[in-house]
Amino acid sequence: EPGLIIDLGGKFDKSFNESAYNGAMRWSEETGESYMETELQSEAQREQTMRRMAERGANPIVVLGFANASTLEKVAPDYPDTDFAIVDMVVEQPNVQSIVFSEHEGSYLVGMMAAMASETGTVSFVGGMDVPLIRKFACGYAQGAKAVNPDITVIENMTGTTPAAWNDPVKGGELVRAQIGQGSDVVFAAAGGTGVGVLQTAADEGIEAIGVDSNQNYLHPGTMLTSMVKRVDNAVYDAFNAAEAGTFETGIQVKDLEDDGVGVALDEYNEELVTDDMRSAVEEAKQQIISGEIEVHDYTSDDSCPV
Amino acid sequence: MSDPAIELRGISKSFGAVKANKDIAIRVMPGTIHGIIGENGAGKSTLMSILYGFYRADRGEIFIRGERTDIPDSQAAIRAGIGMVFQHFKLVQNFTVLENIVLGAEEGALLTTSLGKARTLLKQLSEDYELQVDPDARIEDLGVGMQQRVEILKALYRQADILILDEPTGVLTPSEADHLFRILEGLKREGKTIILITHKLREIMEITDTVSVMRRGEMTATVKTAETGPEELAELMVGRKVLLRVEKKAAQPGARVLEIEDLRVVDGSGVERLRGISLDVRAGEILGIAGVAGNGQSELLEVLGGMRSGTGRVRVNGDELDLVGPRADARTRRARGIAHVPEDRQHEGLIMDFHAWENVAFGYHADPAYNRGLLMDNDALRRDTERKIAKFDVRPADCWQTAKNFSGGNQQKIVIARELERDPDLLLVGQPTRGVDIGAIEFIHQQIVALRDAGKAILLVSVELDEILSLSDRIAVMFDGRIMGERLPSQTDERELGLMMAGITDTDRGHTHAEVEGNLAHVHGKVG
Amino acid sequence: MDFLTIVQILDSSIRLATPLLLACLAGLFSERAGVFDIGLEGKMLVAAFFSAAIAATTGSVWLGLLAGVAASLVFAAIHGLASITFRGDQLISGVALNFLAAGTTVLIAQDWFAQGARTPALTGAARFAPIDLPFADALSGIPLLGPLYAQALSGHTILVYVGLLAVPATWYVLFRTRFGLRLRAVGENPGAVDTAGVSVIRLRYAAVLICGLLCGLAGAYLATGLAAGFTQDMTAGRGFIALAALIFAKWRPWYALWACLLFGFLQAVSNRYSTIDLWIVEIPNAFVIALPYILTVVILAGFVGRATPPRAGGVPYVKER
Amino acid sequence: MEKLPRWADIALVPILNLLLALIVSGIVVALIGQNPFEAMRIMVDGAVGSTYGWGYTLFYATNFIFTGLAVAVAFHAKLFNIGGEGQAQFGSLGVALVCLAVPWPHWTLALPAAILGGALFGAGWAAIPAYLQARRGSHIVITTIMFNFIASALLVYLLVGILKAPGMAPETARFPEGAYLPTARDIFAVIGVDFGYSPLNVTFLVALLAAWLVWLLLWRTRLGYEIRAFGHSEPAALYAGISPFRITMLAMLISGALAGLMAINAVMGEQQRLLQDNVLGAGFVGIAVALMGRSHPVGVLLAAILFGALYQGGAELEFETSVPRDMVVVIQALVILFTGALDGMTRSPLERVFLRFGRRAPEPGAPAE
Ligand SMILES: Nc1ncnc2c1ncn2[C@@H]1O[C@H](COP(=O)(O)OP(=O)(O)OP(=O)(O)O)[C@@H](O)[C@H]1O
Ligand SMILES: Nc1ncnc2c1ncn2[C@@H]1O[C@H](COP(=O)(O)OP(=O)(O)OP(=O)(O)O)[C@@H](O)[C@H]1O
Ligand SMILES: [Mg+2]
Ligand SMILES: [Mg+2]
Repeated sequence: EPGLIIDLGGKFDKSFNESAYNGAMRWSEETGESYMETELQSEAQREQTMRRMAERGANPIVVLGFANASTLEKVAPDYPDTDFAIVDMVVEQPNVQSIVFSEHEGSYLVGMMAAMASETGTVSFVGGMDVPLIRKFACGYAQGAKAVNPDITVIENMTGTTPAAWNDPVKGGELVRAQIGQGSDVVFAAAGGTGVGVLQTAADEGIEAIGVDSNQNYLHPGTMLTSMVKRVDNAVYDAFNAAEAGTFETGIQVKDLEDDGVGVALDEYNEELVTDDMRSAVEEAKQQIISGEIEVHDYTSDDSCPV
Repeated sequence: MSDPAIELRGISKSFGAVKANKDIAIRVMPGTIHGIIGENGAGKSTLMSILYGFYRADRGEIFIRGERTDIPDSQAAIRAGIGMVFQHFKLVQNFTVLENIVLGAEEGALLTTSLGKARTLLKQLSEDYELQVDPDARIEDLGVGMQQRVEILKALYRQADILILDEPTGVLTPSEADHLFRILEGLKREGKTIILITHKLREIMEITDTVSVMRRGEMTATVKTAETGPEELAELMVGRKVLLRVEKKAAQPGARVLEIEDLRVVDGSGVERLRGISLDVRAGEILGIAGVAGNGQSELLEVLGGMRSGTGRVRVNGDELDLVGPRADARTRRARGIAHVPEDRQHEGLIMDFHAWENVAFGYHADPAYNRGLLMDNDALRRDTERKIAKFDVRPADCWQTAKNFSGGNQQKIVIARELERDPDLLLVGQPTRGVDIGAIEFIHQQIVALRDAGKAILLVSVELDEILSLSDRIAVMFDGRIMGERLPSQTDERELGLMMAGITDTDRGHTHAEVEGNLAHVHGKVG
Repeated sequence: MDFLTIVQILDSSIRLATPLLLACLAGLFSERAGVFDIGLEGKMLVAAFFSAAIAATTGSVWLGLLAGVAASLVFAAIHGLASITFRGDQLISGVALNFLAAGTTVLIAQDWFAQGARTPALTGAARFAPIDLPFADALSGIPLLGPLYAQALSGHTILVYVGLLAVPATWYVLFRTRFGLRLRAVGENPGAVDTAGVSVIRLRYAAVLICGLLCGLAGAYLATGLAAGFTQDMTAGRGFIALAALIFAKWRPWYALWACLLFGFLQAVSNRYSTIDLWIVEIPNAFVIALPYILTVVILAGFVGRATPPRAGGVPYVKER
Repeated sequence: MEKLPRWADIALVPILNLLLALIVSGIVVALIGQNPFEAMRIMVDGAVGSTYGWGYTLFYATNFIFTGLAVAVAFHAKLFNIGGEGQAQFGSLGVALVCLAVPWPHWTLALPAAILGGALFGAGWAAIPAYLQARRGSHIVITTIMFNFIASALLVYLLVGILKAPGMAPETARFPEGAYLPTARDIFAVIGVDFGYSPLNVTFLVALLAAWLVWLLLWRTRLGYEIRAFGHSEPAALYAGISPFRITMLAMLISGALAGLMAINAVMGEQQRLLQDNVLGAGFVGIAVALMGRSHPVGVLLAAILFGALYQGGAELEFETSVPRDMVVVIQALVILFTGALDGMTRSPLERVFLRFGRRAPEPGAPAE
């Protein structure tokens, strides 16, 4: 029986965790089997939760988010017969699969769309917790926007420096209001539960917004330009399936544009906002990135952003 | 004959196990002043609080002007025309006089109209009854006498025609009390009925028409004032013949133990409570400090006892005491041979939730005899307690009893035992017999005199003039933070002391400090 | 910092100050009547939850508001029961109610909506819409005052204006009415009120319930005005900041307004800038966030004038020893 | 006159209150569609049904013993210390600094040093509110609440700044191996018993020792005598030459130190690195524990174990059913409400009953302890 530990913010954050949850549900529905699931309430419970899962015999155990890395590093060796998978971070242990995404590439694409949709020449970004991972989003986004319009202004704000930053919709709303005041008319929220407030305020104030992780287009049809989907659901689904089939591999797995690990969400909710130009430009850029023609800088590679 | 203004029948009230009122009956005729006397804790305040609807009686009936009336709350009492001035005033300190007066008796939901009306009425009332107060003054800026007037005005504003005053003179100087009595007589002439609670016989004789005596929750007698005298009342009050004077030999004053020069104390709100006190107390003598409560006696004891700081010079056995700083505390004072029986045993002298044996160490808990290394030697402490309990006849003789479970007199005995047994050079005693009944009073007085006879210096503070007169070898009167003068008990009387307590010195008799010293020398035939 | 930014920060300050202000006035009523209330936080939280939950299920923000106020009133009544009727410790009761709110909101939210500890996002009539004050457009052209009026003051939801109007209303009730006189008296000397023939118990309950009502509004504003739905622990210490503001304001309504605006302003600034540059020193965000708390301590320490609470505050009224 | 016999005051009233709290909690569980008895079973089983359960129960209990004692000591001086949370947070900083400063060769060296660090930092964080209360009369309840917030801001500042380990999470580096405390599992393994994996560690023994020391302090030393006297009556303390300033400071310092010691268990014993939120409300649970335990170390011990079981049982409950762990917070709230604030609700009817059914035989001279 596989296990999934939903991270802080909860499985209905409409974003990162929800995506993972959906993957697990999909697996459960397709196979008709059940899995163990538990939701973290606080930082300090990570260890107890992981261990309890392991003690109960869950295998593999999928944990979500970089914050689990140091705990997993300690727990994994105690359960050599259990496989673990961690999303968003690399943990080098013989029984751990590390799943990382090329968020900068997906962000590049939505950055392009933002720049094309913007009339004011100013677009913005609201991040959750100020960590390199989120800067990676921001940096990809800025690169994409500049690629379309080199003169564009990209405003960037982070919600905070602690995990609480993932779950502060009120502050998210305040930040985007400030950005609107500075002229932004498209905002990209990569902020977990905080993003809900960002998208809501964008809808209230009538500017376009870009969701993250899950496809969030349905939240506010008419103002949701698109979502930068990060297929955590697929990662979880695959891990569960592989374990069942006995093909679970440890080591690093990179999910990028090529294998649809990240991408741009196009559906009936944003049909009206996405022009054909955008569609073709994004498609073209995607191919170029896959082929290596365009190289999107990854912030985490050197902790800096060229734009 | 008309119906009595008030008639109570079979009123009983218990607080937990304490029976404060037992089956009380009383009749008060309209247009009279009816006194109620009784010792502390006799149940006077409880009875009046029941009449005013502040407490509810467990049993009994109330008749107002012949009609049976239920008084479940103060509102009902006010409706029945009853007004009450409580022993402890019920005023809102940071409200103005006017606001206090209309509180609860406002007309309409908005204040402006009520306040305006009240202002006019207040003016009228003040003129009618010599009750001048500034309607816009804040209560906290008024003296007690003024505050009391506000309380009376409150009752009159509510058109009370039955007015209850609970120990109104306890905080007043004799002249303020006289003024109050004139007001009461005026009210009586208007046909109002007044109930006056006090335990001062003199006041009863002076102003009341009839008087009821309470003892231990029971109403022991009701008599016409004209047909009785103080001796009879005193006997009724305490239940047996009262010993008016303490038996004691003449004092043999020795060297000066306590010397105070220009002692000043400023309290937390910046008011100067002691304004330059100078006194001495000699070995083998009791100096009594007389005064109306609140004139600085408490502060004097507290500063000497190390409970608050002050300025000036105080010497004990010639060594100067610190009046401020870390060494101005009670522990250092004890180390200097000063023992202190505080005025308020329940809040200061004892920890009510501690056992008797723990209380016997109170203040002396650092004494090496009670300690063994880092820990306290509880066995030694209990042995010591057993001894003191036996010697001072504390009942029950159980050192595991919690302080609050002893009666008032026995609590006081524990404090006295603790302080006197330290064999101090100087004893500070405040209100040694407050709330203690007569048997215990005699015992405590004897102990104090015995200590004096053992050659110790004693500073006694009491608001009971009787006590001061019978115990002291020398009397100093305090008024408004100053010493008004000193007298020898044999050369003064209650009248003179009363005047001094009101701040009036009779210059004709002109006793200065030096003269009293001189008199003393004359009396004892030697100079200290 | 240009003028437009200042206008925006003020706009944001007003929004963020509103829940503080409502809660602060709530505390003012309660504490002026002698009942200390550190449970403002908890009352706000239940109100936030129930207003969002009912607004989400019925689609009407007004019903939500009612539900939020009702929930807050229930909590206020428990506080009253504990501290007035049973003469328990008011501080302990407040602490307990804060926990009760934190726990029950999550529990009920999870059971009701199964979306983690949150309600569905509110849209349309389930939220308060912004209101444009009269002439906002016309006046916006006037230099300085125009934008201040049109952008900072206008365009908030109704509860913001309720909060602002509650300030003079509170002042009037407290200092110009019979009820206010009695209320203040009962916080200073309940014995005086009792012997004047007025029920201390009833007055204190009235004050505690008004406190509940205002906390209800504060919580409802949080979930249906400021945000669009409930999230776990969404009050995030606002109840305590309101308490801080109350002390800062020395238990006076007008001061309360300024104190709350100041704290709202601090929050708006900390939202916008992650650090604040003060010429020489740079204040890290963590301290900007902690500033209201630090200020409170400084005020309590008496460095900025003494704050004396109502004299009978925190003490249950016991007639019989 | 004592209105209730001692046993009723000390045992009957708290037990009745606890019962009431549990009944109301049961109703809450039933209201959210779960069977309260089944929930109870899961909780009891999860908490004490295995060595694993016991391990966690006692691990949590260790935290609560420290914070409960902290609240209790302050209570005896009539100070309501709501700042346990902040003091424990600050204590955790002290523990972490000690553990990180030196490459500890062995835990027997690291533990005493960490105890010192945790206690000093905890006490330090209590010192300012204590000083303000003693010298300036600032209400300790409000200042300690404010200090909780300030402590957490300070910790955030440090953990995203100078103390942050490489990586994204705001946490310090792991402590050196030599600072790892032996767990119950390690200890039992020595005698050949297989104890389930749990973070229960030697700190539990430190907590027991602390409880005994607190008892000794309060009822056997001069300082304890002075603390209790001051707590009963401040004017009396002045009369006896007990300095209110000194007692307020010392009681709060001891209280803060005890709260700070909690970090030994949580940070050094379990997390082995400093996290931003490492106290997890234990400072507040301490209030409930002290109230339930009537501020007596033995009572605190029992109440702490009860709450430890509640916390562990609650975690299992969440795992087994859809009842969120927050159920425990509700129970905790109800316990505080019924034992702390609504105490009069059970007490006064009981007093009446006891008054009615006569005074009992004179009570034997039972010692207070
Ligand atoms: N509220 C109360 N709760 C418990 N016991 C009380 C209460 N009020 C009074 N008592 C007790 O009832 C008895 C009568 O008290 P009461 O105040 O009526 O006496 P009093 O005659 O007015 O005394 P004093 O002259 O000191 O004012 C005393 O033993 C007192 O301790
Ligand atoms: N407020 C009170 N609450 C509880 N019990 C009280 C209270 N006041 C007095 N008692 C108890 O009532 C009994 C009588 O007390 P009281 O002070 O009237 O004694 P007493 O007969 O005057 O004795 P003594 O002569 O020693 O003063 C004592 O056992 C005392 O413990
Ligand atoms: Mg009386
Ligand atoms: Mg007596």
